[in-house]
Amino acid sequence: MATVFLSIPLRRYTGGEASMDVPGATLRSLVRNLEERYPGIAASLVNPEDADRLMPGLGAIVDGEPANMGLLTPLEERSEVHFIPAIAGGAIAGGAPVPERDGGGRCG
Amino acid sequence: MHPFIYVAPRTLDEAVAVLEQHGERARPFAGGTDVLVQLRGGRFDLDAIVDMKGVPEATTLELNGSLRIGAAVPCYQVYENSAVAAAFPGLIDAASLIGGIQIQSRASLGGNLCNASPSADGICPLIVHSTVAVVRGPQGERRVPVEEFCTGPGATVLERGELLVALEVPAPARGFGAAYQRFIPRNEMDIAVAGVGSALTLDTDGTTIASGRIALAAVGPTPLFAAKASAFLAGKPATPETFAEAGEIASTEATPIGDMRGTAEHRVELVKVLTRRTLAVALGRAQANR
Amino acid sequence: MSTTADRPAQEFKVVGSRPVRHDGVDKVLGRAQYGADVKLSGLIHGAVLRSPYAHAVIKKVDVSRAEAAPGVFAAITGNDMPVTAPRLVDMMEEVTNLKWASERVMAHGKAVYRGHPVAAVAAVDQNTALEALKLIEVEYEPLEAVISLEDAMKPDAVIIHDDLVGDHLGEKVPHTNIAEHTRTEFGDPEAAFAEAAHVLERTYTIARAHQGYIEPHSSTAFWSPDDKISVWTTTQAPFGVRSSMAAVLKVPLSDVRVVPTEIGGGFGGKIGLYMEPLAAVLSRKSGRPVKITMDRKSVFDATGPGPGGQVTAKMGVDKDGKIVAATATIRYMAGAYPGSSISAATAGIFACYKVPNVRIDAYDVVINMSKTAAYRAPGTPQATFASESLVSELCETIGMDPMEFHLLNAAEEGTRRPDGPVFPRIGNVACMEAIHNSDHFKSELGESPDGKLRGRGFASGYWNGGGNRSSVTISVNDDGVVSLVEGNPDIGGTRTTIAMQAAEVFGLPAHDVHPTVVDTDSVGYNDLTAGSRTTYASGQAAIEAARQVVEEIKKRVAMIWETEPENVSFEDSVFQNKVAPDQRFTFKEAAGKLGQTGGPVSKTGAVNVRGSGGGSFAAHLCDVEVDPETGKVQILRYTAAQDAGKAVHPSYVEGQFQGGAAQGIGWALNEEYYTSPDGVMQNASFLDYRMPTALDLPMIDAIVVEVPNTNHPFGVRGIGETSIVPPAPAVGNAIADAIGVRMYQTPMNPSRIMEALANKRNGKNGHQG
Amino acid sequence: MTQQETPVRKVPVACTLNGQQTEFLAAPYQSLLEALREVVGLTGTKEGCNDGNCGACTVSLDGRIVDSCLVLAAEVDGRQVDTIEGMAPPHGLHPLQQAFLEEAALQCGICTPGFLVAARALLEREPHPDEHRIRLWLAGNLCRCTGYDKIVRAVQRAADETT
Repeated sequence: MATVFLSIPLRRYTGGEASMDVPGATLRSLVRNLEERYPGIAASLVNPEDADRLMPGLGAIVDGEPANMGLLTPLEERSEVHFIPAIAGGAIAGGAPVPERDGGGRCG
Repeated sequence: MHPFIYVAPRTLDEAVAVLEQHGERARPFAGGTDVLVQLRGGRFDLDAIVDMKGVPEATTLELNGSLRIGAAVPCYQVYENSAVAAAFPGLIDAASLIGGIQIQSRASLGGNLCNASPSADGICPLIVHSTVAVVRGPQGERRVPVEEFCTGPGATVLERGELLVALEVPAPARGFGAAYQRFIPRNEMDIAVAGVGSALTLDTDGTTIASGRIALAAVGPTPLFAAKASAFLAGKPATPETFAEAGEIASTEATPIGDMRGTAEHRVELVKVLTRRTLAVALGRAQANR
Repeated sequence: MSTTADRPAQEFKVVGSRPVRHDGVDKVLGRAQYGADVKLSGLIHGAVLRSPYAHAVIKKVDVSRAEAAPGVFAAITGNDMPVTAPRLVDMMEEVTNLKWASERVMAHGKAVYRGHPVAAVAAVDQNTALEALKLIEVEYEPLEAVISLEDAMKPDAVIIHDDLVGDHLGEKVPHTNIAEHTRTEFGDPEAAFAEAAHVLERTYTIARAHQGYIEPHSSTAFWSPDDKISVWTTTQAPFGVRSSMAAVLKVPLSDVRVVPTEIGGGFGGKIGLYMEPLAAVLSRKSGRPVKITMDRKSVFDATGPGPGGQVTAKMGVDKDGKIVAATATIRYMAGAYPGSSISAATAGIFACYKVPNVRIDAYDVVINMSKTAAYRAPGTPQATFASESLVSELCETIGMDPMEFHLLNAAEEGTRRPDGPVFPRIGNVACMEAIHNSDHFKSELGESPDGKLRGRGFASGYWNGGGNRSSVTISVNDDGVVSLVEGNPDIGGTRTTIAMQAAEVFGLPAHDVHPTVVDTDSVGYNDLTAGSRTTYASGQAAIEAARQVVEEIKKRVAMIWETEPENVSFEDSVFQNKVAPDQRFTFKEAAGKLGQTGGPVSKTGAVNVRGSGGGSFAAHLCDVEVDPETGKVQILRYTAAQDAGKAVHPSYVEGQFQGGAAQGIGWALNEEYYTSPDGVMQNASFLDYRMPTALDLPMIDAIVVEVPNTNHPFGVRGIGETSIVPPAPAVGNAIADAIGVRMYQTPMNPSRIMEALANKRNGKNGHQG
Repeated sequence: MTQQETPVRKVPVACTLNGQQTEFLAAPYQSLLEALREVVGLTGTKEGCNDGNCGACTVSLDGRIVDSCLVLAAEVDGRQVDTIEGMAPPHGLHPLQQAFLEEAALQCGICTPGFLVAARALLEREPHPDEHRIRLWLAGNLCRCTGYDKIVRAVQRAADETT
């Protein structure tokens, strides 16, 4: 069971609950289990264009470090997971992963 | 930058002729430390630059009791001349703090005067030394007291075709001392938030001020001669109390604005402090000069 | 959870030494090629016409006269740039609306900051291009400029972007300049404040400040007829420039090749796109390579400084001085587009302390000034000016020694950072102890001989360095020297610090590893040179590549010795047959035998590493002397202690501490954007921006603290940024100690100090809280 | 923009550049900095501000340091110009260059040529300047990376070692 901490906007799916224990071997399976318990929350966590990635603008911190593998980041039995707003304006520290870059060119 | 031609005359007449031909679209050029920056900033355009550094009258420094500083003589030549430095420490105060070493290799006191910046460091000490600006133009030569030379920010008495040839600084009388200080937030490379030049001449008793002159920078549209504060000094004892009172009077002659370099209130305070401090230094120099 | 077990202290041969940097000779000879030094066959020069208004509708742009001028090859406007739909993408270091990213480099219909590009030309030389700009006709309809928090946040504010939908605690709010409002909360701060023995709340204002790199931006692009685009640019993020160029120009990613030049300072400010796409489009139009170099004024007007803003901080302590609760409201002005590091500010503001009950609200607000960018520990120096000034004042209120307060409340292993994560082993306390034991701390402040006032101030600070993706390729030459290819532009000696980590693995002298920074086609992906990550993360890629090389060479020598690779040991740069110990090759000997044992050895370390193990903490001590008659502040003495984990090259670690301290001192004392009400920066020159000169600073004592980072094989932490965090409060606290009055606003310039002294004489308090 | 009467033609400049007699054509409005970089091809002299406030473009003109952005190329006709490219002896380094390397006195390196040219002029005049004198002399050169500490130490070291 990992312990999940949700930022305030995400708590609307949990009836205000800020933290909870959720099973999952990766962030992705944890999100799946969260969605089962709190329907609708996954839509705020997962990138609608790429189901392996976090929502743009959202960061996950696993055991004190940015989840640098996105939703594929592995979790341990007693991991602590924080979903927080990603850093805008240039920082990579403080929690957010550095965003993916590949594929950014094929939008035209 | 609008393209301009470069003219390097060998005589004053040649220089005057080029300036007269182009009018406002030509400027004399010495160190270039102001004019090139202003051209790049789009403040004005020129068709011709007239480099004065090949004109002997503009490039000579002559000490003969009085001091004649060619308009294009760079600051370092003034402060590295030990005879000049000994006789005119009040001028050296300014010549050695304009810009950094690189700027002092090029910038001249004459250029500083012609640039007519309200915050010019070079002008106050010239004023308190009762310096006269020697101007040459199509109608010949005329002489203008430095305190009358600047007419507004960046504006001078120079007419079409006229240029500054040299600055004539009278020989300091016995008992004369002068000093210049400015206030800047950093320790170098800044424009004065306020600057004060002070001079006094001691009476034969060595303790009474026979006459004094105070000039202020960066607290009005031009560097200005503080007439009231200057007049106040005459006949007063050369004491800290007198200097403080002179500072108070000088501060009433200041009309500063607040801008990125400091607030108006701060500038008024600085006039008081710097007047007091420069008079104290000037007194020391006056006593050494008796 | 991160492991916290201590490993036995490692012995190093190369790491921790001070070799001359590999690129040093080129740099002292003037031969190194920086952005503006790029020369290409047929090169022409571009210039950019920038909006004189901070906020204006662009009704018409006519470049026809400019285009027709002699010597001009091409002119472009917003109409020549691809249009991009609003869409959130991850660009560079931040999430950006692609439409805004595109509009930021060239205005489409509306200028939203002074200096916003409106048109560009390319001509035979720089001056011809600049003169041609004067021939461009632009019709503007000026709009009211929004340049303060107050104006941007008021209910009837002028709205800068019609299409901005704010995220206010999860609510989507249209018609606003507040792009984001976030909140983090643990415990019940209100209840704790009610119980607290002392509570203090203050509001602090921090000026927008520029990174001040000495090299202006310069970009050269060639858009080849086969639609391959090459870009030579001075950037911290060549791979980021590649992806954002591709996005903005709507071309395939791999058609863009970015060649990073030497870079003359960045500090976070050379991450974003500026002129690269403009040079590329001018190149396509003209068929020539085009170089555009910014002038200094444009650097101030149109590139991103760090944000200014306002921070209200509140802290409560019990009767023993233990913190029971803290709250903060952070409001930063992002500039013309959203994104001002508010989450880093949230992470950093109380990070040095154990705070059992905490709430932090943060607002990201758009205004009509150039978009801010990362500036060394983005967002954190501003927030820390508030928290560390508050702590100092609180200590004064309760009569507690600040050092004692810090130690009593210091965050340590196991402490929960106020935004959530739990710290592994960190150097917070060790840095304070280093200051406590320093000669500086033990010294007497002394009396000024001429009536000036002296004071001493202390502050601590935090920044959590980043990790992420790096690729390094190492190839072994016949003579036993190895070449190392990397993709991080070297701003401060990182070629050497990366090479040293490989050299450590090989047991070779640092100079037997030859590092080169290459273009985006020539090495695997690398995240940017920023976030204190380069030595830390790319160093791990180098270690990984070096270890692979060693393993490969073990196979080769095993072949020669007719044994199994497992039987080959490698220690002290010697391969040895464990079975037949007299069989041994030095690394150099082995390198000469690679050709006949299977060919060249070249290995790539490609890593995606975790963050910097709890980050790097710092503690700074500052002595000042204030002239109460003029308000002038002189820094008399300065000491910076910071945790480097393990200093790879101590000289460059010290240099980072000293340089960050100097920047922070500048921010504290004089640096600001002095802006007119219509949004025009009045001091857009090095003359009036007033960065510290050599004469303004003392020697800066750097104390390198080493608390190993368990996330790095050698214990290295990223250290580049933390040093800018403590200076402003350290200076402010020293000023307060000297003059007996607190400063609540940066810059603490002479006019402000005189005002504070006057208020003190009149019995007025300067704070707004 | 008014049309001017005098055509603006390039002017020939003959100077001694790093000890070599050098001739080039420069536009009369072109700075020495731009001419060195764009016409002569010596890019070691850097542009940081183009208004005399950073010292990155420092060169020596007849033995005195100047900001080359504030000198017209046309002015140096007949004069002696020394840039960073002329500082090192053939196949060697000037003691200041060596000291900058050993003291880690550069980080990004963009200000380094200006500092070296300025520091050389100081040590040629005053072989043993104290710390204050070094800081004063170098105040016209901005560095944003180092906080100046290691630069000042490098100059001190070079001064000590050239005795």
